[in-house]
Amino acid sequence: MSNVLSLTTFLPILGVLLLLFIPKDSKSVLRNVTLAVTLVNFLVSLTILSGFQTNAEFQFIENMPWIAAGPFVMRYNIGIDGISLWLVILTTFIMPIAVLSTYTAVEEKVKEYMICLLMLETGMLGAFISLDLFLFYIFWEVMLIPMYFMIGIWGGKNKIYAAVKFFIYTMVGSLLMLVALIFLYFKGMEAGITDFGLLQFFSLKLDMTTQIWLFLAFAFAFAIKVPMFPLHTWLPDAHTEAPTAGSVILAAVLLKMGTYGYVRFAIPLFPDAAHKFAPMIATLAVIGIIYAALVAMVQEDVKKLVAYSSVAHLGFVMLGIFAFNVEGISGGMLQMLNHGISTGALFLIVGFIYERRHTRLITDFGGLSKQMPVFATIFMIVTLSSIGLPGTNGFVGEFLILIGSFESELRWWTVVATSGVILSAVYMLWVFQRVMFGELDNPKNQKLLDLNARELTIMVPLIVMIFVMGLYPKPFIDKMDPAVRKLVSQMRVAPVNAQAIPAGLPAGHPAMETPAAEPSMMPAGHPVVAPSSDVNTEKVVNPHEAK
Amino acid sequence: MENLNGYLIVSAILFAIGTIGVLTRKNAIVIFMCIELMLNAVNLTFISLSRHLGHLDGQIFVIFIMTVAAAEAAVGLALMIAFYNNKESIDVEDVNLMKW
Amino acid sequence: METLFFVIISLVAIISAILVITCKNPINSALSLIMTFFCLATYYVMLDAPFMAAIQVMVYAGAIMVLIVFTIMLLNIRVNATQKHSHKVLLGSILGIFILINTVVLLFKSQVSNPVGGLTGDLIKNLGHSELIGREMFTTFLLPFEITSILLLVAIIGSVILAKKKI
Amino acid sequence: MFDNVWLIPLFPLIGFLINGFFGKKIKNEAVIGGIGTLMIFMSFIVSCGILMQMIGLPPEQRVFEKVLFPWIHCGNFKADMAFLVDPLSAVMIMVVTGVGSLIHLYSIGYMHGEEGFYRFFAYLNLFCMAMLLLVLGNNMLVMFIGWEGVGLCSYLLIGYYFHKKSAGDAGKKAFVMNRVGDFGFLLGMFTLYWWFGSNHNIWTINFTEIKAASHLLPYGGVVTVATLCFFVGATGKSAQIPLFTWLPDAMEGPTPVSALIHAATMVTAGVYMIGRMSFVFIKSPDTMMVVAVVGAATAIFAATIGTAQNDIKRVLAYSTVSQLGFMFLAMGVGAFWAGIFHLMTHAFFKACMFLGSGSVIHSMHHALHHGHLHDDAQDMRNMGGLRKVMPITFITFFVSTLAIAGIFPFSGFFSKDEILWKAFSNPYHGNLNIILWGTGAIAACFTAFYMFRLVFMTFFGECRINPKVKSHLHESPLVITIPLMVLGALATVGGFIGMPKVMGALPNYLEHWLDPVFELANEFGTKYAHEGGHHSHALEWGLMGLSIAIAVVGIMIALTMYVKNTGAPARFTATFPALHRAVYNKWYIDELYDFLFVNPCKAFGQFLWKGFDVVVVDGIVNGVANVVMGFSGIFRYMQSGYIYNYAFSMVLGVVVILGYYIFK
Repeated sequence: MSNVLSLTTFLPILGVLLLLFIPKDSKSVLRNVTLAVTLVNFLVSLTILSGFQTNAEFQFIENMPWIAAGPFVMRYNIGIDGISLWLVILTTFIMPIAVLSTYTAVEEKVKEYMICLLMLETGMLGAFISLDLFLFYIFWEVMLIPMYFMIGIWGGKNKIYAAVKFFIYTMVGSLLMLVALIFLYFKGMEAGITDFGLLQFFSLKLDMTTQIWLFLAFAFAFAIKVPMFPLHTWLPDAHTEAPTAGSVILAAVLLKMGTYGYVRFAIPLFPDAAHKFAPMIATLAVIGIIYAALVAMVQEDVKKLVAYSSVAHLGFVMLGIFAFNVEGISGGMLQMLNHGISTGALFLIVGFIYERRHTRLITDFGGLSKQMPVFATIFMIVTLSSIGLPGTNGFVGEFLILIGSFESELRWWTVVATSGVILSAVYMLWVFQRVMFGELDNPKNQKLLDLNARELTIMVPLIVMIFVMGLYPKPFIDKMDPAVRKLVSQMRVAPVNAQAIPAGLPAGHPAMETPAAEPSMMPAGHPVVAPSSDVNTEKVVNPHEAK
Repeated sequence: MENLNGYLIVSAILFAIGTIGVLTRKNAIVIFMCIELMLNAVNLTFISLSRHLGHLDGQIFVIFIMTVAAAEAAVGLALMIAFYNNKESIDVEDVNLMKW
Repeated sequence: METLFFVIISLVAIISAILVITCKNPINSALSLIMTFFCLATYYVMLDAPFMAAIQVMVYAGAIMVLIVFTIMLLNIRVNATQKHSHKVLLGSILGIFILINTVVLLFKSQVSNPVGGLTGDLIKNLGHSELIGREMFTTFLLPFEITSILLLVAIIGSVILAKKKI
Repeated sequence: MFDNVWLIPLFPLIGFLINGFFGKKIKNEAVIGGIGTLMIFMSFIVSCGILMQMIGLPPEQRVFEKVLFPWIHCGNFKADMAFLVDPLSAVMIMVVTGVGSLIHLYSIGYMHGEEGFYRFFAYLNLFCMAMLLLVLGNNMLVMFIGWEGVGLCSYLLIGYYFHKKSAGDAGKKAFVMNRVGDFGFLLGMFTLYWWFGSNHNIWTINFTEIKAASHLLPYGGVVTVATLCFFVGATGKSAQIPLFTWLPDAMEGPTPVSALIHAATMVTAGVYMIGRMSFVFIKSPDTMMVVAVVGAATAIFAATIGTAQNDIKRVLAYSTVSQLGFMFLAMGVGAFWAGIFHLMTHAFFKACMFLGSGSVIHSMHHALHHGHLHDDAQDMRNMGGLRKVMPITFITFFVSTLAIAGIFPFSGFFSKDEILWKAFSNPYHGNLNIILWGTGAIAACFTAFYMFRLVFMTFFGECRINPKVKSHLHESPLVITIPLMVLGALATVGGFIGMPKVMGALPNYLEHWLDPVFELANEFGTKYAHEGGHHSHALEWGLMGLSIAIAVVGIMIALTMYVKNTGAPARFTATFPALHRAVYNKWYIDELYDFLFVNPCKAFGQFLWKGFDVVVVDGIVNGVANVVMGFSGIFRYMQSGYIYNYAFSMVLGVVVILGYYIFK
């Protein structure tokens, strides 16, 4: 099973081929087949998880020639490490749930919808596993198109505007990225790089000016996708207009592309520029946290509120990533997963009531707890996860991000960001109160049915994951840990923390790895692959045991 | 082949006349005929050059052009009939749906 | 002698071509076009390509033009007395003349290469033009030839679908 | 026994899961209530076992850590799901499980017939679990789970009657205010973690490890920052100035909830937290002063509001805030054990009073319900003379009132007197001591006044309830009165375990018991303590007498105003209308907060959305699109739709390009 990664990625395409042979009127067959395909894909991806060795190397690598056009050599080069592993699993995990949620929500053009979903899955998985810059770019664009159709065809009443906005916003960024990519490639060719393989570029030595421009281009593309303030305005529109499954996937996976892009590409490729811009990006992230929370507070549309809460959550992720230490980045990665689960769940919840009432205005609801107790419980749990209550998944990620960024240079940013926990409680609980509590006075709400078996089946895995990741996040952190450490070592964190550490103490902090004695090394290349022994020493010299 | 230039000039004149016809006439069928005229001008070029170069490929090409022209005639005239059924006219000035 | 013949044929061809674009009645245009096609067939004979001449007469003058004339009659188009856009005629003619100038200048500026193939008048006389074409067609150009049949099939289906009011 | 400490929070969790998942199907109230009560009672038994074992050990061995499983290990950061058993947490688990069991038992009677009976017990169990995690946590993060967990349960239980808007609002307010506190707690944790890590490479949030390393901490400086942050956390959870306004509103919840969460356990978490980190707090004189001042100010501030409220539960709520102020005062003057002592006695007498008020409300409610009246069952103006119909409730309530007023020999006397004495005699705050003591003493006077006002209005005088339903008033059933009696007894005798040395009748058990916990803090404190802190026994006796006298004065005023001369309150109100209105409206603090924070936040959010998001950002985005569309609007006229135009352009293109190549 050496090509299990390819199998996972392209299984949905096989599913599409299968769907082509099913007449478009047999909707339930179409749905069930799609569900089966995504489920099988999830199972296949679990074999990746079980076969994954906990180390910093890329695994399941497949490297084959693909396109060689003149000077451009692109290879089909894929593989995963601890960072992308969980995102792949998250994608395959969310997909069956998203498919299951469409059973009653989508009645028109079911076949096309399912095809879109499956193509989207391939696009997303491909982007996560690509180790070739160009391949990544292709997948990055591939996932754009099904999403565009999903919003534009099956969306709400303002769908065309939202779809075009989504498309153009993303396209502007990705074209900049394409230019930067090609420029980077030519730079790389001067240094003897032979193809678009990502790993080679890690060892590329670029001067500061080049790094800055390239970083800005990449960062811009990813910032739109994240989305970071002030490039976030496509998100509320896209989310509001998208069908439920679209919103779920958009929130759970697509937004992660942006943050993943930072972790995988923008930061390790241009470490010096990343350092230079860290305060600026952290500022935007923090503004995003507070800003989105304040805006979410006054929303009248539940879905828009959840969309803005996504902006706030991803602000946390960005803050964690730009802390450039193990805690921050692990927290950011974890928070990406958490956000995928809890915000996905929130969108599903909004979808459930939308299907029943065909409205999303908060004022149309009130007192639903009485009528829908199970729904209320699930909504409560997801709300708590979203505001990061300890014991749920949201807390672990948020906490690691905050503690990581607090011990980095971004201390004051962290203080401001921490106040986001207050605001998130305000807006989430307020909406919960207005929807679920109070008198059940709207006659239309008095006949609502509680969740049915299918909807429960959708929610239960998410709820389970909320608690599993909240109470025992160890396996998740452990699997990604070596990769994160390697990333941090690639970052060559400026020795801010190290200054305070008296000489002679055992190295406990990754910052200690910085060769402070060799300042001349600064512009030079960062180690492509940190020698595994380094990683081990770090593990051994644990502050607790050292003390 | 001492008279090659003569053939080519005739061909060019015919082609130019065809072009003028396409640009000036309104009747779609006449335009269609002008296009046929242009194709024939090209055919003449092909054959005369084929003869001059002593190579058959040009003539083979002409056969293909004729096939395409035949296909085009069939489809084009069918289009015209369909259009006429809708608009009671085959004036190209009435074909303006592709506006803006 | 041959030059004179060529000039006469050329004059006929050009005049009938001009008639094609000037006649008000499409039927007249069509008849003029047939005239032009016959002239072209004559040229082909003069160029030692009797097979092409035969096809020219059969396909163009015979099949395509008959189709066009049928269509004209079928539609029974009223002749529009007035040509509204005189500037259109003017601009079109100017452009056409420019095309002509371009081509002729190109013709005189460029150098035609010497014969490259082994096809001579004697060879054609000995072997026959049809055989030469046929041999070429069913060996080197077999695949395009077959694809052409598909093209024709598509055209048949397309025209049937287009022309029929209800399928 | 120590090894089984994890059972303590586990039992309530089991109870929560059973009632939460199957409660709706079980339906039988006795079973549901029985499971809930049994679970917390099992925890109580385990706690007793742990306490017994601990008593049997020499003081220096009374610390035990139990790691259950690794929780978050990442980079340098390491937090386990681990428990810490030491004398302090032993006291706390005894209080929580003990009082908790009684309140569970009480709830079976009180909540009888409520629609969401199972839900109530599930939440109550969940709350107990969270509270036990809070007190047993071995590191700040486990404590934080409990910290937020109790906040959540408080939210759920306050909002128990979710169809009432006021209940939902109160729950949300409580949660958000607690979150403000959590914000402080997190920052405090970050600061300590970062400071230890970056300066000494000790990356830890573990209490025992911090304690072991606490000698490295400087006096003041970063410690002040960290402890002030922690203190913000404590003010949120323990309803101190400025974050106290949620607690009175929290009375929207059912009465047992008020007793358990908003009197006995959760609100004391802040006090416990300071006690747990006493060795850090003491290192910052400034923070200690802030704690003391805020405590004293809250004590008197809440007490003044308490004098003018008519809702029986609101009076008790303000009283709770005031008493919590006393506890913080104790913490702030370095009398950590006294704070914990008052925490414990307060848990007894305030729980007893809340349950007593619940009993009264229960009875009133039933009576009013019979008569189909919609009078407020909690308004003291509708009560009066209840001592005859509800003797047990009255006696237990009266005993507790004596305790809170600080009358010898009831439990409150010992703890409150110890606090006032330490406020007066502590070596830390110099001249501030006399102000702290004075404030505390006046607050004690107010306490005595409003508590007896409550007693007099409720239990004495004429019965002011609608005469139609008077006959329906009756004593509550046994399941309600038993917890009252137990708590009443504890409120009476609970003080003897912390008898001051000067009395000498009994050794001060509690202080000795807690000594190993606070030893280090006291040692750190001596570094900057003022000399001359020796006060004579005579002074101590004198102050003790004075505090009793003050309490008696308060009682006398209440007696005069509400029993003997019942027109007095009205006359007082008429004389000082502005003052009364201000006090009655809680000094307009809620309105102030609305004005300062809530409304600006909403307005700002609206502005950001409608003003910035829609106008500026989308304006730019749509503006770009509009410019493009404007241009294309011009260029589209090239698309005339006429074929000959297209043909014309095409030929023109051919001519131009061909011409260029020919004539170039």
